Amino acid sequence: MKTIQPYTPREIMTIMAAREIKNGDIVFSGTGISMLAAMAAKNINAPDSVIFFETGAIDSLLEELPFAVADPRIMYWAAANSRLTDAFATMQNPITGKKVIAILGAAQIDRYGNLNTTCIGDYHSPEIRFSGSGGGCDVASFVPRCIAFMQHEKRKFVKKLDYLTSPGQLEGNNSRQKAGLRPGGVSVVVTNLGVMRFDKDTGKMYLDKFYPGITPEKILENTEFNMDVSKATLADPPTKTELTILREECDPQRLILD
Amino acid sequence: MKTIQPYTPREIMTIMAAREIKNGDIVFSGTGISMLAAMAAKNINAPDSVIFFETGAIDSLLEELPFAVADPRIMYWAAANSRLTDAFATMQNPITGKKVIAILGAAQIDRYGNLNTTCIGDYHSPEIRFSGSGGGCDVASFVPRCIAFMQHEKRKFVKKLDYLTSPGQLEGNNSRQKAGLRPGGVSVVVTNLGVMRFDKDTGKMYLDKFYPGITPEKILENTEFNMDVSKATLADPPTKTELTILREECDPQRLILD
Amino acid sequence: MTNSLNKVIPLKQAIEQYVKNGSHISIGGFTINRNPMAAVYEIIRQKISDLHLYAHSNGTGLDELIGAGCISKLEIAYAGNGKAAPTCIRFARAIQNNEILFEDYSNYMMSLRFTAGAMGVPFLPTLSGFGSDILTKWGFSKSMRRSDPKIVDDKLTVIDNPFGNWTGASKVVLVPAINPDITIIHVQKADATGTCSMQGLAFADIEQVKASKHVIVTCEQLVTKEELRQNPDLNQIPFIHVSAVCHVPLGAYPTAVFGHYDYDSQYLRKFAIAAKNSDKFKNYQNKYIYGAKDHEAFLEIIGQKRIDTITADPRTGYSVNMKRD
Amino acid sequence: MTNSLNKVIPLKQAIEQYVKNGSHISIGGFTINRNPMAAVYEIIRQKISDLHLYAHSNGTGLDELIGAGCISKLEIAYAGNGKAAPTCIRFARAIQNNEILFEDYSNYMMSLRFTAGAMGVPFLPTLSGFGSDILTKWGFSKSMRRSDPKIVDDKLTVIDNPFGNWTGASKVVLVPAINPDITIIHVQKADATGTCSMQGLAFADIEQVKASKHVIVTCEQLVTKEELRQNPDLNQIPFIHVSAVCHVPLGAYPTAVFGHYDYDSQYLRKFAIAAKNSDKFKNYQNKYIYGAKDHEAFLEIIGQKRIDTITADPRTGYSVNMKRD
Repeated sequence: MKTIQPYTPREIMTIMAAREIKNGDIVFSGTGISMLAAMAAKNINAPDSVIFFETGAIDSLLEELPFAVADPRIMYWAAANSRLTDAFATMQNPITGKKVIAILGAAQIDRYGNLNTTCIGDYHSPEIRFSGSGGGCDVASFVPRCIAFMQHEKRKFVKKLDYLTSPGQLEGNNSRQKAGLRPGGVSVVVTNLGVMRFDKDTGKMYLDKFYPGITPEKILENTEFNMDVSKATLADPPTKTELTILREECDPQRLILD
Repeated sequence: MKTIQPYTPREIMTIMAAREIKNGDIVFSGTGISMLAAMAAKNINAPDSVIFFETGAIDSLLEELPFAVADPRIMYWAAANSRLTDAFATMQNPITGKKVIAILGAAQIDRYGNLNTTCIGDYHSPEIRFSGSGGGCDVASFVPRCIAFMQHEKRKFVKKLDYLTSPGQLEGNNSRQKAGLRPGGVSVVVTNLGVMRFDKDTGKMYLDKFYPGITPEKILENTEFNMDVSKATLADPPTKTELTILREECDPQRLILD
Repeated sequence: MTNSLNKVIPLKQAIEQYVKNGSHISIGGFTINRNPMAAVYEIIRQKISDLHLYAHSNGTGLDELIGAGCISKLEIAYAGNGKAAPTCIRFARAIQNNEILFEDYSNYMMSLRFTAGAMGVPFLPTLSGFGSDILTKWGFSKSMRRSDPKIVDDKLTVIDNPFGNWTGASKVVLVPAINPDITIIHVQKADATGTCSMQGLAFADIEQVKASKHVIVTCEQLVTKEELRQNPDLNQIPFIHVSAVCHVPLGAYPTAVFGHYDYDSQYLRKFAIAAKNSDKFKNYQNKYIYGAKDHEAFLEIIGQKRIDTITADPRTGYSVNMKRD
Repeated sequence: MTNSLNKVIPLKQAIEQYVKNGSHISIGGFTINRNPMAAVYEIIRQKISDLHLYAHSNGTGLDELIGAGCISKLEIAYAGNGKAAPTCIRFARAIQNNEILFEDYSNYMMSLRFTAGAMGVPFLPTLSGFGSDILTKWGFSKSMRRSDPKIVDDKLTVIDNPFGNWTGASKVVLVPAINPDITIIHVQKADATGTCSMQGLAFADIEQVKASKHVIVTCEQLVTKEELRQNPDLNQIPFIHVSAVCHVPLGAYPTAVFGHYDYDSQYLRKFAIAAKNSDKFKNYQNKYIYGAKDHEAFLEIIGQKRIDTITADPRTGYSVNMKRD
């Protein structure tokens, strides 16, 4: 039906996320594709962004891709090596926290951008248990902008989370603020099908961009809840420059891209 | 009336305080005579005691006597150099705090061992302003044993403090505990005339020891409040060994002893 | 133990002396880095059980302890083992099979709880978690909490900001202090009195140590007091917090120690594969843990060749271009 | 300012840009150590006034600022200048003469208040001060507090332990966060982006910096980024917290900088003697502060001979056997 795209789903996801990062941003990064997006941004559009880990390293050189946020590779040539408490304070403190953009993953997301990384089924006796919050709940509580990376599937884009690990817009409208949280939480969702954002007033997810070869209908088919797709436009596909830098400078060994 | 003592008031005060320090104690020390008492204890009766400063240095070598708790001399050859918050946490935490004995000075003390290091006269418009609490209030709140060094004068041993900077037994009986404090505060007062302690039940100061050549009556004359002197006995004067070590090993240049 | 005497004892003895059935325990490190693995394996060998583990993001050590049945209660933020197992496998299984009691926090909350313990205060405040199930879903019931004096009566609590809207916060979450009976960490350098120098990220080791009633330190290098005193700024833990020091080179293997060795991704993968199957897991344990009388014997099974592969490059602190599974 | 661009500017410009009449300010160091004195003297030269100073145990810097009339409000734990002046003289005089508004805390309370600011929480708890006048006697009235949005409504507050008797505490004192407009510290090493490495005790400098909206760093040595990146464990302050970097050798003189120079006890004594007498003090200020157009000119008045006397011995970090007044 379509010609084969000159990039993989991982590649377009990485580039879409990288474009969210601005010069001067402090990028809270996990590992895997989130790390790659941070590196792509630094190499393409935000050279003065700063990569930052919850374990306490900041602006690490990253001669090799780390496989965990406690990988010794992040401790080399950092601006500072500190501790967990320091890293989270940097985000909780609005002076520095307002500059942080986080990249998170999750097992489930709901229409308000709340995330579940804890379990499927009953909390006390789950069908599937995941790793738990880690720093996810903290980051989603503290920082103004978070990118959620998700595979776009109905069982992941759900009406009701089995467990609310990391707060987004909670129940929408001003419920986040009423609960005691600062403005923030997941502000953009990047999947293998498109890019979603949240309505400023209602806090509800809407489709912002769909990728070449993907239709809004396909995205709705893979989403359990209703979503406004009326404002959606076709995403600008990754440029040649973006792809070249991503492939040749960020992950030449294709450790994450494959 | 008396033969000249073979030691100075400073020397007997230092030795009396040093005797309060036990092996294994962590000694919270200021500078001046309190530092000398800590060094005397380490050299005479408590070789395994540890000198500790509110600024964050612990077990410093002290090749030279420091003149302030922020003197660079305390940073050399320490077990660790940290920060104010770490030092106070070490005392507030009962696991380590229970091992701490502090040495404090003050402008005024009352019968319950409460200290004033803030001002004489009205707080807002004082006749004399002193340096303020520093870490004094914290230490007196946290640690089980404190030695107060004082010149024994009526204007210093007062019925009512002009300002209560560092809590002792507050108003006596169980008022310290009722206020929210752990057992602790000033437990012994060492002056140029004698050694005072506090009744376990009432929290009131009593005379424990008077120095050779000093009478309980003289001590009462120099104290504004009433004090039980019925249990007082003559202090064992500094021994030859104590004096020799103090003079030859602790302060050979008599920087503090004079 | 505050004194500055020689605290060096064999690891076997340290575990016997300080880790008891039912102890409340914490271990240092983060996921696949600086876990005190030699101590973990010794706890398993000594068949210590009914442990209550406090963890922020423990990985390898946690999953071995759960896999061996040492843990009955767990307070945790994250259980992952790097690329080998994004969710720790025996951990997930134990929860899915109702084999352990557990309660979830965030990493910052757990770090603050250790910090509160280290500071000697009953709680610390945070703005994290409002509206989340971390606040509302408790793993330990009220009645269980009330009946156990070692567990705080409330998981956490929310109060209005007593200073009006100061700093812009209307409410705060208060998380209660943790004071473990025993914390075990693995560090690069320690002296015989227990003063420690860690290289690279400290994670929450310092707070865990200072919060604990007893502390066992295992170290790569047992150095002289004089060596550490030359750089007091690098010594994050002074001896007053430490009960026992055990000299255990490669004591964090198969997790990484910055400046010394990398994680062994091959071993972690082998563990992950075994962990998925009960029989395979028994075989794994019999060969690597119960089949070795101590850490030296364990390392002999691993072999020098594997150790050489993960040995850190002196410039970067990790094994450059190591094949990572 | 979070970016990693070059932030090096002259001290004069940094003070002009970030320290305004009425600013809420904190300065680094402790009594006679690592006070940012060059910055203090520059503030005085620029005749900046109505400053609100937050201090734990500031000494030399504090007394110069008060003596020059720059401070109108002060929150403080301790004002002492070492052996030269166990109580800072101009400080005592300003209070005795009702020239400044002031409020007393303890050192731990002030350190916690900076820490709360650095953590982004409205308060931190402590068990310090119950029953003391620090809790009951407020220097700033309720009405003044209510009318000034930059001052918290309550000096501090006491609450019952919301976790019952957990950790043995029945009550806790809560002390409110401080977020100064500007903090100025002096460090041994900084790079052009603002990453700092302090040697010896850090006092509360790290917390003061992280709590502040803007930060000026003055440094003994302006080093390359590469030099600091070789030891990230020694860099207590990453560049994201820093607004401006000023290269000012001897920038803490007459206070000490571990590893570089000692305090100048002779200068401190001279200051103390002058501070006791208004005319003498004016002469002192005219000669040493207003008489010098900048820190270099000030150091020329001091003279190389005096500097040589206080220069630190490389082994110990201080001036060995220096004659101390």
